[in-house]
This record gives sequence, structure tokens and C-alpha cells, in this order.
Amino acid sequence: MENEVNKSKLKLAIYWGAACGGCCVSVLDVHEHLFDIVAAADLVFWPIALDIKYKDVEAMEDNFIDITLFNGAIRNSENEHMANLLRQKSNVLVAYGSCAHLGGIPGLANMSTRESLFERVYETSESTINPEKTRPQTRVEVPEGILTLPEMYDSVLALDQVVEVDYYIPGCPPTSDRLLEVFTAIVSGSQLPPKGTVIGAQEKPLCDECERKKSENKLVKRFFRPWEIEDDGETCFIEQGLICQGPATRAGCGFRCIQGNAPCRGCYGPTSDVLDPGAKMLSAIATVIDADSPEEIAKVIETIEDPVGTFYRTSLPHALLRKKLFN
Amino acid sequence: MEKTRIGVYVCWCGTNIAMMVDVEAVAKEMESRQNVVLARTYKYMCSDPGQDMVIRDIKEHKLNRVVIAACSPRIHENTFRKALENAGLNPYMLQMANIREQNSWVHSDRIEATRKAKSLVAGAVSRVNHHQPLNKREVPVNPASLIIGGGISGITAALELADAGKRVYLVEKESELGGIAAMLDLTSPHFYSISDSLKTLIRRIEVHQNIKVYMDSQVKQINGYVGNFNGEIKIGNKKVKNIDFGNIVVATGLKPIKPETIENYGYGVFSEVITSLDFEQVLKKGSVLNAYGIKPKNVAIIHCVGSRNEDYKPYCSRTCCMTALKYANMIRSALPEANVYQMYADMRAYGKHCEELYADTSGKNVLFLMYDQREGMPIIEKDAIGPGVLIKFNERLSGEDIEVPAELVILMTAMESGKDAKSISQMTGTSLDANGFFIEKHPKLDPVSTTTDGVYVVGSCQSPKNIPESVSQARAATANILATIAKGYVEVEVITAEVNEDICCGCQFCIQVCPYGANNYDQRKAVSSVNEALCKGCGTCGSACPSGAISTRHFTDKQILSQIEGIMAEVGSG
Amino acid sequence: MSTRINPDFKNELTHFGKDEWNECYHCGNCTAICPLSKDGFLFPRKDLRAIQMGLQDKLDASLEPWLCYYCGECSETCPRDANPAELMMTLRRYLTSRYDKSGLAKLFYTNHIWEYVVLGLMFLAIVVAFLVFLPLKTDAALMVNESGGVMINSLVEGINAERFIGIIEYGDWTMAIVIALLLVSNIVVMFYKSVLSENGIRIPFSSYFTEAWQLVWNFATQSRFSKCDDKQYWIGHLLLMTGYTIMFILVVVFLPLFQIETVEPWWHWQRLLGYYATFGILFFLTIVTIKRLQKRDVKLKYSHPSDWIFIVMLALTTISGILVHIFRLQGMVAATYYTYVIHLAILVPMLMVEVPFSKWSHLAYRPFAIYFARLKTVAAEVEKEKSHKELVPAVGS
Amino acid sequence: MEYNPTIVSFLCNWCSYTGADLAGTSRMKYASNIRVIRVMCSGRIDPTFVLKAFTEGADGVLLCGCHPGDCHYHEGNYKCLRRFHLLQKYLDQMGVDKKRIRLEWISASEGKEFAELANEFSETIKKLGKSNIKEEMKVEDKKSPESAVHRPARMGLQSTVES
Repeated sequence: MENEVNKSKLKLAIYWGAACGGCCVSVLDVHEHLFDIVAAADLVFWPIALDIKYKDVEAMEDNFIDITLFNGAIRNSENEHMANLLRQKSNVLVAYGSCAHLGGIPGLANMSTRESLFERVYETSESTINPEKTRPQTRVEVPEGILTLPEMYDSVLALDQVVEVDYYIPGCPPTSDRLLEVFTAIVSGSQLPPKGTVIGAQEKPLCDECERKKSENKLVKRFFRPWEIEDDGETCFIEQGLICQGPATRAGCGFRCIQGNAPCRGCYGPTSDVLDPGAKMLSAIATVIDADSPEEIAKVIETIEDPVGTFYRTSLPHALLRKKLFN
Repeated sequence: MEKTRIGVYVCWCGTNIAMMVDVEAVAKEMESRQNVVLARTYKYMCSDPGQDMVIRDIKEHKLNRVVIAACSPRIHENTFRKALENAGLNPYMLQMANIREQNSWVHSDRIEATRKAKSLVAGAVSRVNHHQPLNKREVPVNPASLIIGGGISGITAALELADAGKRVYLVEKESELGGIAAMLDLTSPHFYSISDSLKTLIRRIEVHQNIKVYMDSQVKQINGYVGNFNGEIKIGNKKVKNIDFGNIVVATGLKPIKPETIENYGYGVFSEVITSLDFEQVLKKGSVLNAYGIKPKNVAIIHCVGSRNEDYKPYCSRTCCMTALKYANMIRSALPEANVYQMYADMRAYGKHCEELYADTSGKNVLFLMYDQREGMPIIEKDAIGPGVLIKFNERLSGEDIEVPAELVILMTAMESGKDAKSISQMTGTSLDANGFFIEKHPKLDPVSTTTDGVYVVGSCQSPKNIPESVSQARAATANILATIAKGYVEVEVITAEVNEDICCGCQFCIQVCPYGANNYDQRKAVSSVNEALCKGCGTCGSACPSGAISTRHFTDKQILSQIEGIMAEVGSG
Repeated sequence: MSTRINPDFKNELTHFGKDEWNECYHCGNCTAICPLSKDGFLFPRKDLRAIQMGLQDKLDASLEPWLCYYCGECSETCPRDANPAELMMTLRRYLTSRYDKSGLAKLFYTNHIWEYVVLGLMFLAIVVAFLVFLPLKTDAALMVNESGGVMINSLVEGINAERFIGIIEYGDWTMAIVIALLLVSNIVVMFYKSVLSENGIRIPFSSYFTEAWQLVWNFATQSRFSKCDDKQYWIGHLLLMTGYTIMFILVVVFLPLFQIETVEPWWHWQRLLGYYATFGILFFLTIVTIKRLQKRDVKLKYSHPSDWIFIVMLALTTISGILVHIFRLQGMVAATYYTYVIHLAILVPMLMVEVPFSKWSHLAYRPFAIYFARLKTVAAEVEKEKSHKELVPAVGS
Repeated sequence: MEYNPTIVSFLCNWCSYTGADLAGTSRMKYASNIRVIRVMCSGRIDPTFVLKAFTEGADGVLLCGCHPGDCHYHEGNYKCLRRFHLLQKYLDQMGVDKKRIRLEWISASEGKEFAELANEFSETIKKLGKSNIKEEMKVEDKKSPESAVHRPARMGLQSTVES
């Protein structure tokens, strides 16, 4: 197809898979800098903002797109198809945001089966009246022709579990500052890091930036959920018995949650040497339980209500155990 | 980067491994693994030709990683590390797979054992890919030593070291030196007066310019590591003294159990019944009388009071049999007409001149009566017709239920570890066995060292011992210590934790986790740091580090995870 | 029921031979090597233990010392030189004294001077009796028959041959009855202590008869000695027993046939039997004397005075008997008479003292012990069959 | 034929590994499906190792350390105990049978106990049957063959083998 694009300008695509849309909004959050982006790059595909169809993308030459920012996880056949398509058409594919990076919040759906989700959504939810138990079908023949819907997969995948990913920009959503930094770096033509690198985040975990007072006194007699305790606003959350993912999560977000007196949920993902950030955090938290007998330990552990939701909130599809087993 | 080249060696261990494991098949399977240059088998890898083969291959084939599948690494890891070193390779580029103790010796299906061996070796191959060279570190040795316990072992060790011109701090919790030995009248089997010898030794200690004795004192804290310990001594009730020393000799000894807990002997109920240490006091007074001041016509000596009995102490207290024979002899001399009974469970006369003492004593009209602890222990009752008590039991050699009258009963009470053994083991980083005695590094080949370098355990704190054994151990430990002092330096643990400062965020999870205080928070850099001299390499901090900044050398996540991958990888069968 | 131990008891036993009871530490080697030992039958350690602990009643009831034929293997195997075989010998002496209620046996064993005195007194009594009441004829030189032999029954002054042999025969029978009474009473005591005193034992009446062959067989052949590796010992005992028994029967029962005035030719059955008996006894005496002096064979290493008294008395009896025979054949009248008197003066005290009270008696107690042990085994088997329960046999046989 | 499971076991160097060696020197026979990985202390056992073992196909994971109070490093075994409990709770939530992971204390002298434990745990796992974790966690390879080779550095380990 004939796009009115300047060959000297970067060709940029932004796509969302299974996502909330926050990542796309984060791009807009660069505010007036958006003009700088547009000045430096042509947006060739961005469903949320531009009316460019899938078939237009299909029509592009391979590697036509310089950079694709892919946000959202892979939840259905459409997500997967687009991931493959964009991989084919893009020079650099970036997993943008937690969902594309590690599976993100949608990844917690891996604690349920597709069947149980459908049942809840289309049958048992309080706001649903569906006595015929009608469910969306991937293919329906109507007089006008055949209607199709993407097939929903049984579990949620991160982008790199479907296609090869060049870079990761973590965050839920990534901060606009980080995006700008990355974009500026690309535009300025500086040396790109090795493939597979997490960019737009620090190598060190969040505690490095966090301004709360930290000490070695980490022993905890019981854990609290944020609403169960009045945070003193200045002591390390963990020392107060609140589970904060900060020490297992890359810095780069600007510790905005913590500034809002909420413990870190880990959306920036683990540091480069960590295989399973949830397990690491679980290990660290268990280590500081202030009890020695199995009974006392069990009692303290009772106060960690939901280990999966606590330690794998934004990374479940990428964990060693990426979904719940249903036997 | 240098290309990884792995050599795999599978040991037959004669038939020990080869009989249950198809070693050739294991080696063949490994040949196809990534980076494996060669895989061989040999009859005895640990033998000189076996080691030479490894050394030759390293040189000829430019191997830079070695996997040895043989016995437990606890036996020969050091042997092969030395071989690597001799070949000019860093000794830590070695990984062993234990296919003997944990495979060929414990399994009986050859196919299964071979399959398992392949897995274990594959795990080692996978792991060795990630091994990194580690360098030995040397630290100077403080020539002063701390000796905990002023019994015969502690006294001997103190004098040995002090006579060699080294400073000694001797800490004794009681107000007198000498320990259990000081409570004894004569020794067995030679009937020497130990108190005379002890007095001389104690006098020498008191005036020795190299020995500082702390009486009524306890060690409160020990920090540091071999060659460079630091400790706090609490003197009396208040004063705390801080001292530096390079080695520690633990000689805390043991104590008799309380026989009151064994009700059938009626200790504390009948005045006729006394313990062996009570009897030593009687002997020291010069005449054998019971609590009523009467010369007994019948004296019963009951062995194994609390010893070799699952309900009390399962072990043999070791010195009682000979002491009991000593008593028989001394009673025979003092009271030629008395009947002397030895009520024993098994007579153990294992030492030099001990069987002779037994033979000699049994010729002195001493009646040996055997009882079986499992069938029921002797019960002591008041004698209805005689003046003393009656000991009732089933005599095992005749099968008869008998009653033995006695006006004096001596209980050979079991010995148990001292009550401060626990705290001292914690302070010194040593271990206690199930009975509360200190565990030596190797029960046969290294019987006075412990797994903590620079800490020695001597005498009865290891297990009940007689005087010559305690003295030998004390001298053995001091010989070791003097050798390290003479050398001037010691090599310290290279398997330690390390912090990747690029990742560490200063969360400080690791600080409290460390039992040795080796992890510190560096305020300036806002990261944790490991004092490698203090670190013992347990790796607990590594597993507690949420950011993956801490790794344990030679036991890194990568190494262990790849070992899991290797172990779980498919292997060919048969 | 528990027994109070008696540590003084072993002192009492020291007079019967072995005087050291402490060496044994019950390793059980003796039990293992003993050919008589069976499962659960702790022979000979059991008795040693009973001595050490002073379990006198146990020992008094014990038949084991009699079952033991002193092969000596236990003593050879003992790592502590506790000499269990000698201990069994000591026990036999002790038991002999326990069966005898007169107290003489104990007196003889514990103080052998008394034995000498009694033997001496009886010797004198017989010599005096002969010299006073049955003196040699003044013309005795005439009492030589046509074949040149001395007519022994006609040597005494004033008494014809028939009368003389009657007196001697009367004396024989009296002696035999006294000895038998004493011996039987001892055996009854033995039976009571070893069999009847055992609680709850019920011996089937018929077995007294069915097992009686044991008694006769063992008495005559001493066959259990044959279990020892050293067969010479058994042959010696066999020769002794047969010779001795033949002699005894000939002398006591068939005296008129045996002690006759005429001299039968050497192939006559009487003479042949006599020669056999003499040879048997002498053979035995020679062997045991040599071995007791050599002290190499363990069972003949430790000789009690009572052992020597028996040997000496038997030897003197035999030698005097041979002399009587020679003098008689040679027609030496006075020599015949005096050796005859001496022969009787030795024989009678020997039998009177040895048979019921001393060494000889073991030749009777042994077969009886085997017999009693068999009875007990039979009783136990019957009991076992009855209750269908596992019982440890009281004694093996 | 009876299902023959694979069990990965992490043993501390000082007590449990020595105990397992003792079972060997005492020639005690036990189930051959235990694959031992030695760590210096049970406190070194990272939950990641356990999860890794499961995803690699282990049917059971056995953790052993010194008895409480006897740790060579004082209290590493307590750290292990705490992690074990939380890990069990997590595994339970993930639908993994809690019985597939076990923590026991084995001292250097407990060769017999180790052999018994190995047999007993092996029986437990045999009863539970084959673990489907490896199958279930496999991500169907939807990528092109070339891209399948390349995975981000932090994900794989084989890929980082210098070859």
C-alpha cells in the first residue's frame, strides 16, 4: 500500500494484545513531547489512535516497521496472530509494559480455566441473564455469511512465549519518562544494547531509589495487608509487616506506588539474574519469619493470604509454574 | 572467551561401582554431551595412575573442566582438586558425581543404578559448565590460643602450648582446676594417684608466665575465624574481658548423670547406695565404710547405671568398667573378708592392661553377676532380714532370679556432656551429636579437629574418655595448633558469598540472616558487603536475597539450576 | 521366687579338690566344646555358675557331674584356665559326700587322715582277728596237696576246711550286704535330691523298667567313656569294671567254687577268669598311675588324695592277691597264709571305705545318673506331649 | 509395570549428605529414584530450585537438613523450614499436591533413617503417580525454529553455556 511516509523518518507501530489500554495511554502521557515523537517518527500502526487495518499491516513488506511497541499479553488467537504478523513486519519488536513483558495482571487468569471463566462471565455472574447458556463461538454461520471471533486460549502468555522479542520495556504502565528516554536514544542513533535486554528500567531493584528508612531488622511476627495497618509513611514496608516487592523489582518506575504509600507490586519485573522473581521474593519473605517451630511458622504464614497474588501479581505467565494445575 | 572443554572420568572403584553400574555406558553417554571432549573410565580414579591420567588429559586435550564420577566428594574431592592444581587448572573447575555411596552401594538393580549414574553424571557435566575459578586466601595466625575447660585435657593442652612459648588463655567455669580427674583417688588400671600428678601440673599452670587462667569464668561470645578469633570472657559475675586468639581448644569434659532419675536403684532413698564419685571421696578418706560408718560385709558395684540404656544414655560411658574393677581391688585390700559383687551388663576391658586388670581382679574372689538391661534392671529394696539393702535381679548367666544382700552399693553412673556444651558449640560453630557430645571432623582420620577450622575438641567433651586418651588428644590438638602457628598463616574458606554491587539495592534482608555477622550494610555505597573472612559459605543469604545480588561461590543459582537440568535430562537406558 | 546367693558356699567346696572358682567369665567355650552339651543345656558352665553364686540346692540336685566322663576338652579349650573338667570332678566328690548321710564320706574327703585311720584300723582288726581266732596251723607245712599247691582252706588251726570257707563266705556276704545297704541308701538319697525334689515331675511308672537297661548297660560297659577321643581311657575303665566285677562275683557269690583246695590246670575257667580280671585291673592301674604321675593328660593332672588312696588300695589288693596265688602254687604254706591275711586286710577296708564313701562309688553313681536323667527326660517328654508346649528338656541323655 | 518416579533431593553437606553416604557405607538398599544434589546448608535451598526441579520433570522433591539445633551453620535449617512451609502453601495454591515436596531432618549418623525416608517418600510419590507439571508448563512452541533458539539471557541456562 502506498503510505504517505517519509522514508527518513522512523516508522513506529504500537499495538495492544490482552491489555487494559493503560500502556497506550502512557504513550499519550508524554504530553507535549508527543509532538517530538511525531516529528521524529511516523506512526504506521496504532489501533487506538489511527484507522489502519490489519490488512494494511499484512500488506507491508517484511521489516517495514522500524519499531513496534507491543503491549498486552497473548490471550487469544487474534493476539497471537498479530504478534506473529508484527514480528514479521518489524525490525525491532519491543515487549512494552508488564503484560507483554511477563504476562501482567491478566496473567492471574492462569489461576482459572477458560471454562470456569466462561461459566462465570456468561452464566453465573450476578448481572447476567442467560438461561440458554449462550456462549461466544469462534465461528457462526448467519444468513449474511460466516462470522468469526478470535479463539480464547486456555492460558495467558507473555509476548516472548509466542514470538522472539528484541527488547523489554517493563511497567504497568511504563513511565512516560522511560519511554522518552528509550525513544530519544533510538532516534539519536546511539548504540542499542544486546538483544533481549530490559530497557527503560534500572539494573538495581526499587529499594535503591525508595526513600523509606530501611534497616536490617526485617524479622516479622505477622504479615499485614495494606488495609489492616496504618503505615507510618517512612519505615520500610517489609519492616512493618507489609509485603513489598521492591527488593525483587527493577527500579525505574520512580517508586510512584510507594510515594502513594502502597507497597510495590513488582510490575517492573525482576533483575537480570533472577529466574523466578516470585520464588525469590517468597524465599526472602519466608526467611524473615520470626518463628522456629513448624506450628508458629504456619501461624505466621496464615497471614499471607494469597501467595500467588502476592508474589506473582504481574509475572505469573512467566513464572516456573505459569498456571494452576487442574487435575 | 576460552572454549569450554570438559573431561569426564567414571571410576570403577574396583568392583564397588563397576559391579552395579555399567561404567562404560555412563562414559559413552557423556561423550555426546555439550562441551564434553572426552569421557573415560578407570579402575581406581583416586590412585596415582588415575590421577595422572586426568593430569595428562588436561594438558594434552586442553581440558578446562573435569567431572569425576566416583565415590562421595566428602572422601576424594580434595584429592582430585589437588590433581587439577597439579595440572595447572584451578581446583574448583572440578565437579564430582557420587555414584558409589549414593548409587552402587545402595541399589540392587543394575539397569536402574546405571540410569541413575548417567543422570548424576549428566548433572555434574551440566553444572561444571558454570564453574568459575576460585582463589585461595591466606590470613595470618594469632599465636595465642583459647582453651575452654581446665580438666586434665585443658591443663595438658595449656601446658603444651605455653611450654612452646605461645600465649594461652585458660577459661574454667569452676573455682578449681582439675575437672573430674581431681575428684578421683587412684586411676585404673594402674592405681596411680592422679591427684598427686594433677597438683604438680596445676602448680605449673599457676606460675606459668604464658598462661592466663580465668577461674569462675565463662566464654560469652566468640567471633572471627581461624587464626583470628576474638572472644568475650565473663569473669565471675560481672567483669567482661575481651581477648584475641588464633585457635580454640574445647575441653569442656563431662559430668555424671543424676542417678535419682533411675528409680529402681533407690539413690537418695537408701543411704547404702552411693555413686562412684561419692565412693572416690570415701576412698580418699582411707577406709571403706558405708554411710553409717560400718565396715560392709557385702559390697555391690552396679555397672551401667544409665549407660547403654535407650531410656537414659544409649552409649557406653567407657570408663566405668575399669573404675569398678579398681574399686573391687581397693575394697579387697581394705576389707579382705568382704564379699564383693560386680553387677554388670557386659564387661568391657578394651584398653591397654585393662583385660589384665579384669583377669587379675576376677581371681580375687570377686563375684561377677550379669544382668540384662532389657530384661529388667536390678531393683534395690530394704533387706528384711539383713542390715543393708537387697539387690534383686535375674542373673543372666545362670538364669536364676537372685537376691544379693549388700551394706554398700556403688552405682557406676553414666557420664553425660557438660551443660554448657550447647552454647559453646554454637559459639564455636561446631556440632553436637545426638547425645550432646562434640562431633569431631573425622572419627578416624581427624579425631581432634572440627568442621570449623581452628576449633579443636579434646577429651571427654567428645565422648567419655579415660585420662591417657584425653591427654593424647590434648597433645594431638596442640601439635596441630603449633604447626599452624609455625606456618604463620592459614588458608580460609574460598566458598563464600559475594555481593554483586551492581544489583544490590541495600534492602538488607541478608544482614540478619547471617549467623556469623559476615554481611554488613555499607552506608556509603548503600549496598551490602560480605566479610569473606567471617563467611562460612552456607549460602543462606543467597537464598534470602530477593534481587539475586548475592551469590554463593561454587554454589551459585546458575550452577545448581543447571545441575537440576542435567539430572533431569533424558538419558539413554541400559 | 528368688534365691539369696551364698558366697560362702564355695569355700566349703575347696576341700573337695579344685579351690579356685573365680577364673571363669562365662565365655561359654566349654559348653560349646562339650560332647554332652545340647541346646539350652549349659553344661558344664551351669554348675560352675551355681558354685560361684552359692546355689547349693541346685547343685545337690544336679546329675550333670555324673554324666560328665572327664574327657577334659572343656579344660583344654578354656581361655581362662578355669579347668571346668576338674571342677566337675570336684563336684562328684562333693556330691558323693552329699548322698552319704553318715557324714563319713565328707569326713574322708575333707580330711583324708581320717580315711587312713579307718583303713588302718580295719586292716589291723582283720590281721588281729586272724592271728587270734584263725591262726596258722603249727604243722601247716603238711598242707600241700599232691599237685604241690597249698590247701588254703585247711591252713587254719582247729578249723576244718569246710568251716573255714563258711566263715569267709559269711564274712563276704556280711560285707557285701553292708556295702550294698550303704550304697543303695546313698543312691536313694541321690534319687530323691536329683529327681523327686524337682517340683511337679511325674515319672511314668513303666519307664522305671523300660529304662533299666541303661543302668545295666552303662554299669557293665562304661560306654560313655567311649565318647571321649582318648579310647584308652574307656578301654581301661572297661577292663577295670569287667575284671573287678568278675572278681567280686567270684569272691562273694562263688567263693566255694573259687577258693578250693585243689589246684585246677591253668586253662580251667576259674583260673582264666581270674587271670583276665587281674590283667584288667592291672592294666587300668598301670595306665592311670603312669598318667597321674606324668600329669600330661588333663583329666589325670589333678590328683586328689582320695584318687591315690583308691589306686594304692586297689593295687595292693591285686598284688597281694597275685602273691597269694603264686605262693599257693609254689606250695609256700606260711607265705600263702600271711599274704592271704594281708590280702583280706587290704581288700575289706578298701571295699568298705571306697564303695559307699569314696572314689569307687562313682562307678555306681554314673550309671544311676544316666538312668535318672533318662527318667527325667521321659517325664519331660510325656509332659510335653500332654501340654503340647515347648519345654526345655530337664537334662539331655 | 509400576511407575518409576524421579525424585530430586537437596541434601545439606554436613548432616544429610553425610547421612546418605553412611547409608552407602553401611550398604543399606533403598529406592534408586532419588537424585541427590549437594548444597552446603539446607538454608541454601532456594524455592527456585524446587520449582525448577518440578518443571524439569521431577515427580517429587526431597529436602533434608540437620536436625533443629544441630545446623552446622547454627540456624540455616530453620530458614529452610520457613521457606518450606510458605513454598508448600504456594504449591498447594498452584494445584501441586503438597505431598510431592517433603522436608526431613537427617543427621550424619542417620544412614538408616535416610534409606527408610528414601523408600517411604518414593512410595508416596509412586502412589501420587507421575507429575504432570512439566507437560502442563510447557509453552507450545509457536515461534519460528530460528527464534526458538534465542531466548532472553535471564530465562534459560543452557543458552548461556559458553560454547
